[in-house]
Amino acid sequence: MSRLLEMRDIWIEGRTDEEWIPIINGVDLTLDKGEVLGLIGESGAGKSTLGLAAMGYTRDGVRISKGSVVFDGIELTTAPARVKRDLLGRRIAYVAQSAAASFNPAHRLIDQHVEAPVVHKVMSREEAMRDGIELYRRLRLPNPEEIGFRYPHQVSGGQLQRAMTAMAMSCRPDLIIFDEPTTALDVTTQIEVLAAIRDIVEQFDTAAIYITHDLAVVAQMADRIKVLLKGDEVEEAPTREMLAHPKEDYTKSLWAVRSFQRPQKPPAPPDATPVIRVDHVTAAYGKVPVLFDVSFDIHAGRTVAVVGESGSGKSTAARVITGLLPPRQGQVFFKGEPLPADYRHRTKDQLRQVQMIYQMADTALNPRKTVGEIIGRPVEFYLGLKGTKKRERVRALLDAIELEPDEFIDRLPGELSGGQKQRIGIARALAAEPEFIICDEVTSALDQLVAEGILRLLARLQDELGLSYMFITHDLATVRAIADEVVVMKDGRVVESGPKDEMFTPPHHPYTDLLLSSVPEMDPDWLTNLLAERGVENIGDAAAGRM
Amino acid sequence: AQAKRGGHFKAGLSGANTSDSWDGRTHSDLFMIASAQGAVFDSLTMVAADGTLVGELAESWEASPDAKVWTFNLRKGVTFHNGKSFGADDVIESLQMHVAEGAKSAAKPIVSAIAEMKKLGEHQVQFTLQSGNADFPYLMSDYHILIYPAGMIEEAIAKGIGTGLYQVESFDPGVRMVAKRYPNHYKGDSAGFFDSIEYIAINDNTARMNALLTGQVHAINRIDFKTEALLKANPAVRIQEVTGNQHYTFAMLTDVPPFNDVNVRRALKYAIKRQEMVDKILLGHGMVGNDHPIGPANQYFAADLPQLEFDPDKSRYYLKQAGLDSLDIDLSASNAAFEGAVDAALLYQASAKECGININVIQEPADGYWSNVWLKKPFCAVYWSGRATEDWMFSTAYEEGAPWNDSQWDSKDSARFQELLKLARAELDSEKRRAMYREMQDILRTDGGVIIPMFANYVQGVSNQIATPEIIGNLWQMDNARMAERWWFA
Amino acid sequence: MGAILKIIAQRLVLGGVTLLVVSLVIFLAVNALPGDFAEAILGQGATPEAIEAIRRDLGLDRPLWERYLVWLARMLQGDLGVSFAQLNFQSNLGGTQLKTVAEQIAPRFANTIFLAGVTAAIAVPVSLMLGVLAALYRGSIFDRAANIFTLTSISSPEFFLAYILILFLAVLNPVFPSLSNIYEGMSFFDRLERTMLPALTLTLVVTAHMMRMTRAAIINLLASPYIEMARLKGLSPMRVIVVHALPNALAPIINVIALNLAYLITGVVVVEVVFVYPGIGQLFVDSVKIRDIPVVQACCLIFAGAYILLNLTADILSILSNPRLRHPK
Amino acid sequence: MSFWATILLSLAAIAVAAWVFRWGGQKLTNNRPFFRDMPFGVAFGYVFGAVALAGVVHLYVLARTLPPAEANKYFFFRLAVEGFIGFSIAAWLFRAAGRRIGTQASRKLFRQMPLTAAFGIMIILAYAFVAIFAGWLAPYGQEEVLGAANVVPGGDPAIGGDPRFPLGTDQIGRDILSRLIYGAQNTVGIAFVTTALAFFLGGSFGFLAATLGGWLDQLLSRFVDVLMAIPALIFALLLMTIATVWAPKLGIPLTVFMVIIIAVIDSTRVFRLARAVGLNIVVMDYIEAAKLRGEGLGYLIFREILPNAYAPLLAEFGLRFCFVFLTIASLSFLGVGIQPPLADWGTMVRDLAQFINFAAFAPQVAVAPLLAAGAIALLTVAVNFVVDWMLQKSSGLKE
Ligand SMILES: Nc1ncnc2c1ncn2[C@@H]1O[C@H](COP(=O)(O)OP(=O)(O)OP(=O)(O)O)[C@@H](O)[C@H]1O
Ligand SMILES: Nc1ncnc2c1ncn2[C@@H]1O[C@H](COP(=O)(O)OP(=O)(O)OP(=O)(O)O)[C@@H](O)[C@H]1O
Ligand SMILES: [Mg+2]
Ligand SMILES: [Mg+2]
Repeated sequence: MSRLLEMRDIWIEGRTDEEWIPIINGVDLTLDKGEVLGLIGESGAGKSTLGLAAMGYTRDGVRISKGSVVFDGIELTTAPARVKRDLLGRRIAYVAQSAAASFNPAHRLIDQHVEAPVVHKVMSREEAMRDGIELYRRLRLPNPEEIGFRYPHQVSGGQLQRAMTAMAMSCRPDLIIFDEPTTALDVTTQIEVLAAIRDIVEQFDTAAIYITHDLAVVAQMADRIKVLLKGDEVEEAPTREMLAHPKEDYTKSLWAVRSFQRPQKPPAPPDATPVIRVDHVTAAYGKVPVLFDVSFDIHAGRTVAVVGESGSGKSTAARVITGLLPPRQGQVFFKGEPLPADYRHRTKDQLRQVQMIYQMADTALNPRKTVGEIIGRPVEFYLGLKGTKKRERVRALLDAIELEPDEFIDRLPGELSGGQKQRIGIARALAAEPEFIICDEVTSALDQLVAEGILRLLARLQDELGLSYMFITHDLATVRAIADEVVVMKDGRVVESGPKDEMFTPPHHPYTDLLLSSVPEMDPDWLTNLLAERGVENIGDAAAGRM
Repeated sequence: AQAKRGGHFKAGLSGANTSDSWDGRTHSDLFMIASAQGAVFDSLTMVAADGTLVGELAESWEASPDAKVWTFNLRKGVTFHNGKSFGADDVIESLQMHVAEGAKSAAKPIVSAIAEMKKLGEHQVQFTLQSGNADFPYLMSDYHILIYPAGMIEEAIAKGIGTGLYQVESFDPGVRMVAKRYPNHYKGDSAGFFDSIEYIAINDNTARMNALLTGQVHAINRIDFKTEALLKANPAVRIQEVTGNQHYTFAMLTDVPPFNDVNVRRALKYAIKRQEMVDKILLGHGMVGNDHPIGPANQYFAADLPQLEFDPDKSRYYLKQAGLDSLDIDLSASNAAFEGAVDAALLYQASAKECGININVIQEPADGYWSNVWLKKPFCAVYWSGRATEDWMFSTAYEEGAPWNDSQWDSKDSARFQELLKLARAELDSEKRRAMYREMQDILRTDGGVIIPMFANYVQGVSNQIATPEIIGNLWQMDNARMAERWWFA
Repeated sequence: MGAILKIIAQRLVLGGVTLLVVSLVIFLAVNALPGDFAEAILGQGATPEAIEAIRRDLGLDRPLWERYLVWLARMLQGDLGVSFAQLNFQSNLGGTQLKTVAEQIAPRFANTIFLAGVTAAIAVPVSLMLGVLAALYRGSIFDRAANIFTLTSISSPEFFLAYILILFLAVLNPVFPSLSNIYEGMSFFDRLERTMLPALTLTLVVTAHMMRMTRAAIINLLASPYIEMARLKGLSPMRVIVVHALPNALAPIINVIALNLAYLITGVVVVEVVFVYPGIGQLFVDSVKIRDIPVVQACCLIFAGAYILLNLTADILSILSNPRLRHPK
Repeated sequence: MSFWATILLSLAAIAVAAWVFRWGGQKLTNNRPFFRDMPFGVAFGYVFGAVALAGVVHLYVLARTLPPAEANKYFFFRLAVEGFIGFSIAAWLFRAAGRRIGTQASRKLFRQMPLTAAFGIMIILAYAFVAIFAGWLAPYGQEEVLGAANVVPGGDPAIGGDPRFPLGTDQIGRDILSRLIYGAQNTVGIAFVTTALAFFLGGSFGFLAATLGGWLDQLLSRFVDVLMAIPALIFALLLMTIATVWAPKLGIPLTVFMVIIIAVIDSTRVFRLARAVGLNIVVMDYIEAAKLRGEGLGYLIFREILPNAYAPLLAEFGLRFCFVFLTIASLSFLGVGIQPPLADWGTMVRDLAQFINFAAFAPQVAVAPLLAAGAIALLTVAVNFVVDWMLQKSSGLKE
């Protein structure tokens, strides 16, 4: 095999406030023709930066300070801009994390597709179009003749991701950089895209760097895996070897994140009054109906996980419970008492009893208030504590969420990490001393390690304070870890519900089954087996059906 | 120098308005006066640059001994710009439009004094007046009284059809007027030397000045006194300055205390520094006033009357005569009265203080000044453009019962004055009139209810490309608004 | 497409209502002006009888609401009425040689549009070009110089810019005439020459705004993933900006252009005064001076109408420039 | 025609020079990336800039060396160049000083500051100083009537000047320099008060509309639409004319009316911004959290929304201030703004503007009106520079 890409001792730095901070510290990377390298690491490890550096490209405010990048004999770090431009798009292509954001909303897909071949004079416009349609067909996009003439917003996320792969292929490059191409997708959609990418890369024998933070995914795609941690290389090995025998501690810990598992609590006695009862609720945004006859109970001290794909109405159910969206029909009961439909009509105490933790900790905390103020407000508002008493209580709460009070109490949200922000959100909810907390995808924006810490914290608090949780998520691993009961939603309806153990043992509702089987596993052959099991056509159909 | 024919004359003039039209009854400011009476239309008579009265559409006129019946012999062979020939009917109809039902003409008082108009022949008309008036031919030179073609006055007003030296080419109200020389004019080679003229409306002082200095126009009116020194230093233009009848006054209502006391009025007359006003408000471009409205442009101007001066002692004396130690009065002023009126009032305030008179200057809003302040507030600043004849001036602003009698001056104040006014009006003997008018000026000077501290000059700028006669008319700005008739390219 | 039509219809109705309220506000404001036409036109000659006579003739003695309703009814029939000045002559003449307000305003408005057009023809391309270049070479000397220059020009009072231009281009170097009294029958080039100084002044005033918006809108987008994608396709920087950034930055740019065009029509009183340009602003100020309510009203309606219409156009163009709305799912 | 021909020819010459420049650069520096990757347009820009700079220097030299009569033509050019250089140096020194003196934070601020922003801050401080100490700085009082009226600016007795009054005196003999200095106090002070009032009005209503939404929002927004559809200057002109009657009747100074009128008209723009900013904040989860907590309207607006809206509002304050300032100047210029005897720059420009016409042979006299107008421009430029920098800082764009 011949060497396609050779990166030697790459040092990259990024600028913040007039200072250059190292991002990549002396990493080597080599790639042969037709080979797929998996690049893995937690968020901020420098994966994207390294992947882009392989194209001789750096983002604004980032520079390659040292090292060489040789692509097929051409030194990219010192090459003239013209030479680099000639390579980009033609011989090296890029597939971005979010296809929805990376397609220009102002142009049709096919126009963006043919741009590279036409500009690089590889093909004429007509040829490129014909070729594009052919690629769409190969990537099993529905209506390949017609779909290119749509605008990006008229195409679903999974399809866009495939269209982007087609676009990267348009000049038949020697190397493609895939930067987390499936991270933004649902598990069910992810399978289709993964299959399509693997297919096409094999067909054209293209070399690729596949960036992801999901080990199970990279296991399906890569021949070799390289692990990054904060800009340093941790280890590199062929896939199967790496999976079987990780050498470094960090790698091992990556393998181990799914370890947290809480035993399921026994179901509540049938005659117990649930803390929250959602009773035949139908709700709509204006004229658009979103929830149809949804009912479920949440009992004291239990965690009910609500799962379902994006847009299935999970958050809407939460809004109905909090009173932000008064339902059309049905009612919500708190400990047997009906709650007024509109939060504005609820008493202070009713408001206090139902608290909420948000998915995006960034927008959930007022960036101009210190941690002390954020947590202190509900303490003062609901419990009437002032002065030192309030401060004591805030410190106690910070202790409870395992943050050092002295260090954090005067910080602004901007000075906290994602996990710390989420903890502050939890503390704010706890400060009201509620009985019931809604957690809306509280871990989905976090890294696995951090997310696990949050889950453990929530579990501990539940045990100590006897809280009830409604836990909204689309991640089945999380459900497995924390739930007592599960409610599966699809298109605004409850498809299936029951205790967790029941739900995870067959027979399932077909939708639940699809959800469960789509979660990637660490086995390198998992995808191959699954595809064989479901049948390739099946996936194409599923894709077509999603339009 | 000998006048030459030719050229396109451009003047930048102020006083234009979007509501301007060729209707002489509405004319009040320079732009339309210069365009209408000064170029496109003619009147029966005209005041020459030296102040004498000459015929325009009238060739000659004679009066009955009591000055009641006036016969005008009209010029023959005159045609309007549309070809219609001029005759007695045109005169009668043009005069009648000022007194027509519902008409709002500033010349209404003049025309309504005519009891009867008679056409004696195709080119002769006879006017019988309500009472004798020796100045009647003068009144016929009023810029409102233009001669239109009979039977088509409406059309003439719409299109600007007159008998004047220039024929309208285009007229854009508030913007521009262009006219070309009417070929067969009865004034022939003696007047109207330009091939064509263009009057451009420039109300903004700076822009007007700029237009002159950059050669975009040949003449402008109303030069700001401030820049005069600089303008003089510029070799390409020259400044014309004439003293006319334009005067600025402070009028008191003589029927309202304390102004009904002649001693108070006298005290006030001695408490003002006239020269300072001329120096500071007019920057020297004017003449001190002597508390009567007759100026150097008038025939019977009494230059020999002793000049009133600032005199605190006399002022205090008269104040004492009035039985007062001090006096507190309000003086209303606004720059709508005249440019610098507020400053003038402040100067008056300062000088009066030295005489124990406290003047409280009230700055009135400019809007509605003439309807809300003038004739209503007991003491206020006023502007008068002056009149061509003494009688005209007096009967407008000093005759008992006249609507614009802004000091409510009547026979209670001076029966002699009102009597003289009537006598002089009907007197045809010039020397007798002179004596009578002198006495009237003196009465106003000593007892009158109007303080007239200054006469303002007309200051205008002319490019050196333009030649003018030696004598420049001082009755109105811009050579009595007749530059199109009298000036030529050097 | 139906959705867009509906939005447009909605905006049009809203614009109409706004116009109506504007007309009421203006009517009240103009009537609250001290004095009235009669007093203003008579000046020193304002005797009570004369004032009464004129007021009666013009219907100024009628109650306020009645006058408004009559005016409104006429206007809805497309009749802007006759100016008081003209009506005043009418009673003099009893005749029919009347110019309606519409006839009076039309040439002035045409002049204003001409000035706005000339200015826009210079300013819009220049500012777009400068904006794109500044975005392309952001941080360079060129960008900074353009920034300083435009900030300075937008910060200066209009009359200052006007006088500076007069100073340099008319007084010190007589390149253009400082008097912009254009009139009917002037040849196009004469007109253009005379309009040059006011147009340049206004260009200086509006360019900054448009250029900075263009630059900011483009730079805003430069951080977006699809621009990175375009770069990674090996496109030239110019192509990236023109083909990929500009179309997505259109909405704010169109808006700021519309705002500035509206300004060119409605906000140029000062420039018209300085250059003696016979535009609608001058007419308006003159008419306010003599309290000629029909003209003032009509001018205000034109101003408000132009503003609303331009904003509406900008809205519609922004909608049309947004493929999400142009091609709904 | 030759004018355009000259321009075309010079452009062509510059194009050729640009090509030579790039080619030469590549050869001489052995293809250094700077020259190697230089697009032609950039090369053109460099040469064009160099030519322009050379032109400036040439004209400046002319201005300094020609006999006075001819140099008159370049007088203002010279003034502009000297002013530019002078201000640049002053700003640079000011920034250098700021980097050395002051607290840790202020020094850091000065280190990051571009020269334009330093210039802006310097000018604003200078104006504040002049405004506060006007009474002490001005040689005469603003209403003091001195002996000589209408002294021509420039101090040249030959054309009617007087060295005691370098900028001349006005109509009734008040010193123009003193009035210029007092103008800082009046104009700036009034503009500041007006802007503050506009912000108070527009900000409160804007946030209220954003938070409450519904019919109140609709009502306020439509009302603002109506006000905005009427051109600001013209509306102000109309209302000021009305106010001229009411002011004396009510015994309230006209200036108070002006402040209120401009503030109300201007608050519509603030309203729009505040509402837009507010709407962006209102959709944040922390607002939802506060609402669900049961917080009142006051707390929402003042404790949750306002602190997050400071940055855009502050920047807008700067821009609005300039706008108000210019509106007041324009109104004064048109004759209905700040009333005498208060000194104010807009009025001064109008009164002195005629002197500009004489710039060709007596350039000194044209300085006075330009100085008044320039005083307005300088402050707005300064404020804009600072605002620009603040916006850039807060938007976090790395450029
Ligand atoms: N333009 C930039 N300027 C300065 N620092 C940057 C810039 N872009 C990225 N960084 C820093 O570089 C580091 C690595 O970023 P990079 O995007 O490569 O991470 P990643 O591994 O791809 O993470 P993710 O999984 O979140 O995409 C981060 O700490 C980030 O803060
Ligand atoms: N404010 C809103 N107005 C109108 N429609 C809305 C609104 N919010 C959500 N929807 C629609 O309601 C449906 C359900 O949305 P919801 O947010 O409950 O989904 P979800 O299951 O929480 O999805 P996700 O996992 O993406 O958060 C979606 O189709 C969404 O487009
Ligand atoms: Mg990344
Ligand atoms: Mg959700």
